[in-house]
Amino acid sequence: MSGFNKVINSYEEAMNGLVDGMTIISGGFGLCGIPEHLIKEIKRKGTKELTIASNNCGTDEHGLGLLLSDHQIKKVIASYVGENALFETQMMNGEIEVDLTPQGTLAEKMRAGGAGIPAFYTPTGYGTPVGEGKEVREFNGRKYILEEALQGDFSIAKAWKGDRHGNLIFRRTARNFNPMAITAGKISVVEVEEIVEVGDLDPDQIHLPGIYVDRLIKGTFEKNIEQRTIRSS
Amino acid sequence: MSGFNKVINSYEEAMNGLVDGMTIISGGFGLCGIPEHLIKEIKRKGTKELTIASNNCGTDEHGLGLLLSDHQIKKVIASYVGENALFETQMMNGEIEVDLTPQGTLAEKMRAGGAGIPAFYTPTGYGTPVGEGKEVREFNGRKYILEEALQGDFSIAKAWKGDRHGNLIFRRTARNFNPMAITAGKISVVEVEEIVEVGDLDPDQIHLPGIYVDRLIKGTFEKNIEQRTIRSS
Amino acid sequence: MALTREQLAQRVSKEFKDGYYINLGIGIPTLAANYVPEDMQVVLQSENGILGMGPFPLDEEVDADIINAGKQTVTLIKGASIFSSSDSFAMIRGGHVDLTILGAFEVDCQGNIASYMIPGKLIKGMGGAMDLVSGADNIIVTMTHASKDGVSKLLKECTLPLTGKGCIKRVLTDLALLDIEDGRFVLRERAPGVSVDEIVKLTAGDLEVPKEVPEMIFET
Amino acid sequence: MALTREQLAQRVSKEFKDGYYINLGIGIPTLAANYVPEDMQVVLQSENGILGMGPFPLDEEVDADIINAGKQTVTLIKGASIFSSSDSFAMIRGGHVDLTILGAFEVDCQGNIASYMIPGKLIKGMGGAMDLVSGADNIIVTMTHASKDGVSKLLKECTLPLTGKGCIKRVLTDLALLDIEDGRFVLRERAPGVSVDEIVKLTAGDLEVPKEVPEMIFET
Repeated sequence: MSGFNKVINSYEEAMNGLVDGMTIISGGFGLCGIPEHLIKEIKRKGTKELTIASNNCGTDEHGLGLLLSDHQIKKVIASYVGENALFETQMMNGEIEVDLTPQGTLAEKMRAGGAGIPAFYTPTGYGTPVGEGKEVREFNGRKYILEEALQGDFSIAKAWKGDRHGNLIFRRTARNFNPMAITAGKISVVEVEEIVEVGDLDPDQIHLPGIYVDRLIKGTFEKNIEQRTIRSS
Repeated sequence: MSGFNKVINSYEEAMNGLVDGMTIISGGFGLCGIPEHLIKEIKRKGTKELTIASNNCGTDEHGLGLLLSDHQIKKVIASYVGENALFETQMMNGEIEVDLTPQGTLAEKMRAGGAGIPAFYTPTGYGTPVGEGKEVREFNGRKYILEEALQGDFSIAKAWKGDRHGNLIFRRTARNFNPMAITAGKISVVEVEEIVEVGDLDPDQIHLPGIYVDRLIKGTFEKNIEQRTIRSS
Repeated sequence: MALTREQLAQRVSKEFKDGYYINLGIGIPTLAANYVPEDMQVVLQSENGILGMGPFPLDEEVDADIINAGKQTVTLIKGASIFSSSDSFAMIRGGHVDLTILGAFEVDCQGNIASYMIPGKLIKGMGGAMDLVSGADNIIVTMTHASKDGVSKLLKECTLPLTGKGCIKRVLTDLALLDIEDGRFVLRERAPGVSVDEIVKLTAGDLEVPKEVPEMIFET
Repeated sequence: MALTREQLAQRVSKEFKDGYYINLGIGIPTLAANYVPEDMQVVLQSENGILGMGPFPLDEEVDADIINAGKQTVTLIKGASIFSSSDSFAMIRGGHVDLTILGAFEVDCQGNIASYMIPGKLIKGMGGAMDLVSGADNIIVTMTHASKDGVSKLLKECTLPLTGKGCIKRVLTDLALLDIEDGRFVLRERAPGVSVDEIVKLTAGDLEVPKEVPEMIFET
């Protein structure tokens, strides 16, 4: 009766099977809602030649940026690469290949990858460098480009609460790319802040059903803030 | 400061603007989660030549089936037309045009209509009558057909709770097609069981943000059951 | 003897594995849920938006807002989740469901299936069946092997409008369990007391008969 | 006098209408949120997944899980909702946001906009900007009219890689408010004390100057 117990107990086990050259789809936006320890485990393993699909590539000190210093990343598929000096340098030097992808297109490509949609048309990027080499088609007098789905060998993500079956709830804007990223990986690994009992989550309020989750691990998070902006009273 | 108050008080106002020949996208699955009173209002208005996109067309006595007796419907886009004798008769006689659409394709067409995706590829229906006349394309060695998005002049739907801003929560399987239907209508009208105060719904638990809702009305529902199946202890 | 509905359901349930997410069609597939072995856990998906569908409710538990894809009132198990139709078919089309079991009017040895209409006679619509057969790798069709008049439903080529093309690999009929491989049916098991000859006679599509075709065994 | 950042924000806010859902880009657009008239309510969308973004938090309210698209800590207003990035861009691409305000390096009189990279110098990425400009009907670009050296950023044809093609209809610079119509800029308003001649000189793209070009009025 262990078929639906997705909980594992070590980060080593969490990233078991990851080898050089694989594609990883990661949740997170900036440093918000990122799978902190899964990224650290990838750094520890030293896996190389990785292709990473993620909205950003972290900062020099945190998140996916950690994988840059040991040159573990071959290619990044991202919408935004600012706030990361090392990344910009490696990109300018041609050490890393970068596929700049509009944020909404990236999110939709991940969703499509998990949803059995191999490709879709979008207005985003038509007539720009993003549209170069892509099919253009007109629907109702407007032009759109064809974008293909994205799938990964692994997906790594962070949620707030999860139960043993892998049912997940995200918290605030830490949701971001996490749900779609999870659906698009052949093996999906999720870090959560809290593991709750099966049945504790209201079926109507589960953000992502457990069917998408292969491995679940409880972590303790730093939650670094990139831009701490406050108002005075 | 009334910009975000979507609540209206009469069904007449709810369907104001609906005229002959329009396309309506409706939520609901069988008789579960259907906008009972909005349908009755359309019957009362007697609007004709309607195109209806909905998973089913109700039964002879309930739901969208009510619009059949006065011949208000010109065309139905649905995945299932069983359990409705009058519908089957009108369809066989050619009084109603029917575009049989696979359930998942119908749901995705509505989502695409609301999401600015004009068309997508799907494996569903390839090599079947559904695929006839549609573009076939191969991705990674598999064949897919092109399906276009669906949009309506109106969408009608039913939710459980809603606040004045139109933020919605659905209950159990009464969710079904309702969220996507709402996003795909130029004017979206939603019936709810309860109107709650703005701020009462947890931002993380809102199923559909109020931006998609134009008109909100409180109703009292019959909730007819098609197949009352029970077990004995 | 042809299998009873219960035996069909029982045999289907032997395809279940611990940890499987399963979509069961209306009828015999649904019955199979009664035969899940005690040391095994499976979770049922209902395409109208449930993962973790439970049995029919007690009389006092009936909730009009909780139905399955056949519009029957059902319950939710602990750990169930609810989602929209587009999310449900994203799950199905995306290949996340481990096993799909559904009925058919006809199948053929090319793996085609016809299950949703009989032109001029019956138009119910495909519902979610077309998505289910194109989304799943692992599909079992349950059906009667032939009509009451002895007309085979396991054909060389389907005569009715197709629900899916080249997607069926395993068929369980009231007479036999067959795989579809390389453009032909392969007879794997026969119903107790049903001879290979009888099956051969009632199978119109190309059929390979291995040397050994064991009888199905049912505990009483 | 060229408009100050505050005046730019103030002028932008005059495009707000009661009941508008608005996406504000980083910088001056964000500042505009401070100038919503008291008798008006607008709701701010942040493309990382908020509808109903509030002001920056008090020191003790800071929550690492609540940030805006600029990665700044923010708050949620009453009635806010949170969603995934795919749902957020479904909302944006689907045209449900009433007004989008964002910055740019260049715009041209064909309605093209360049805002995300300067080859060889600056590659930050487009983030959500490409989706925002293709999803919205109603977009206002806020930018400086020309570089410090007096090189116009309102061009006949953009020189930098485009963010969007033919999608911009209104531009607010530190010198003027302009519409883009039929392949040319049309001067609508000028900053207080800025002459039409000055604007003409600093506009490289085709420019139509109507007889009357009122000065913007700012309450102090």
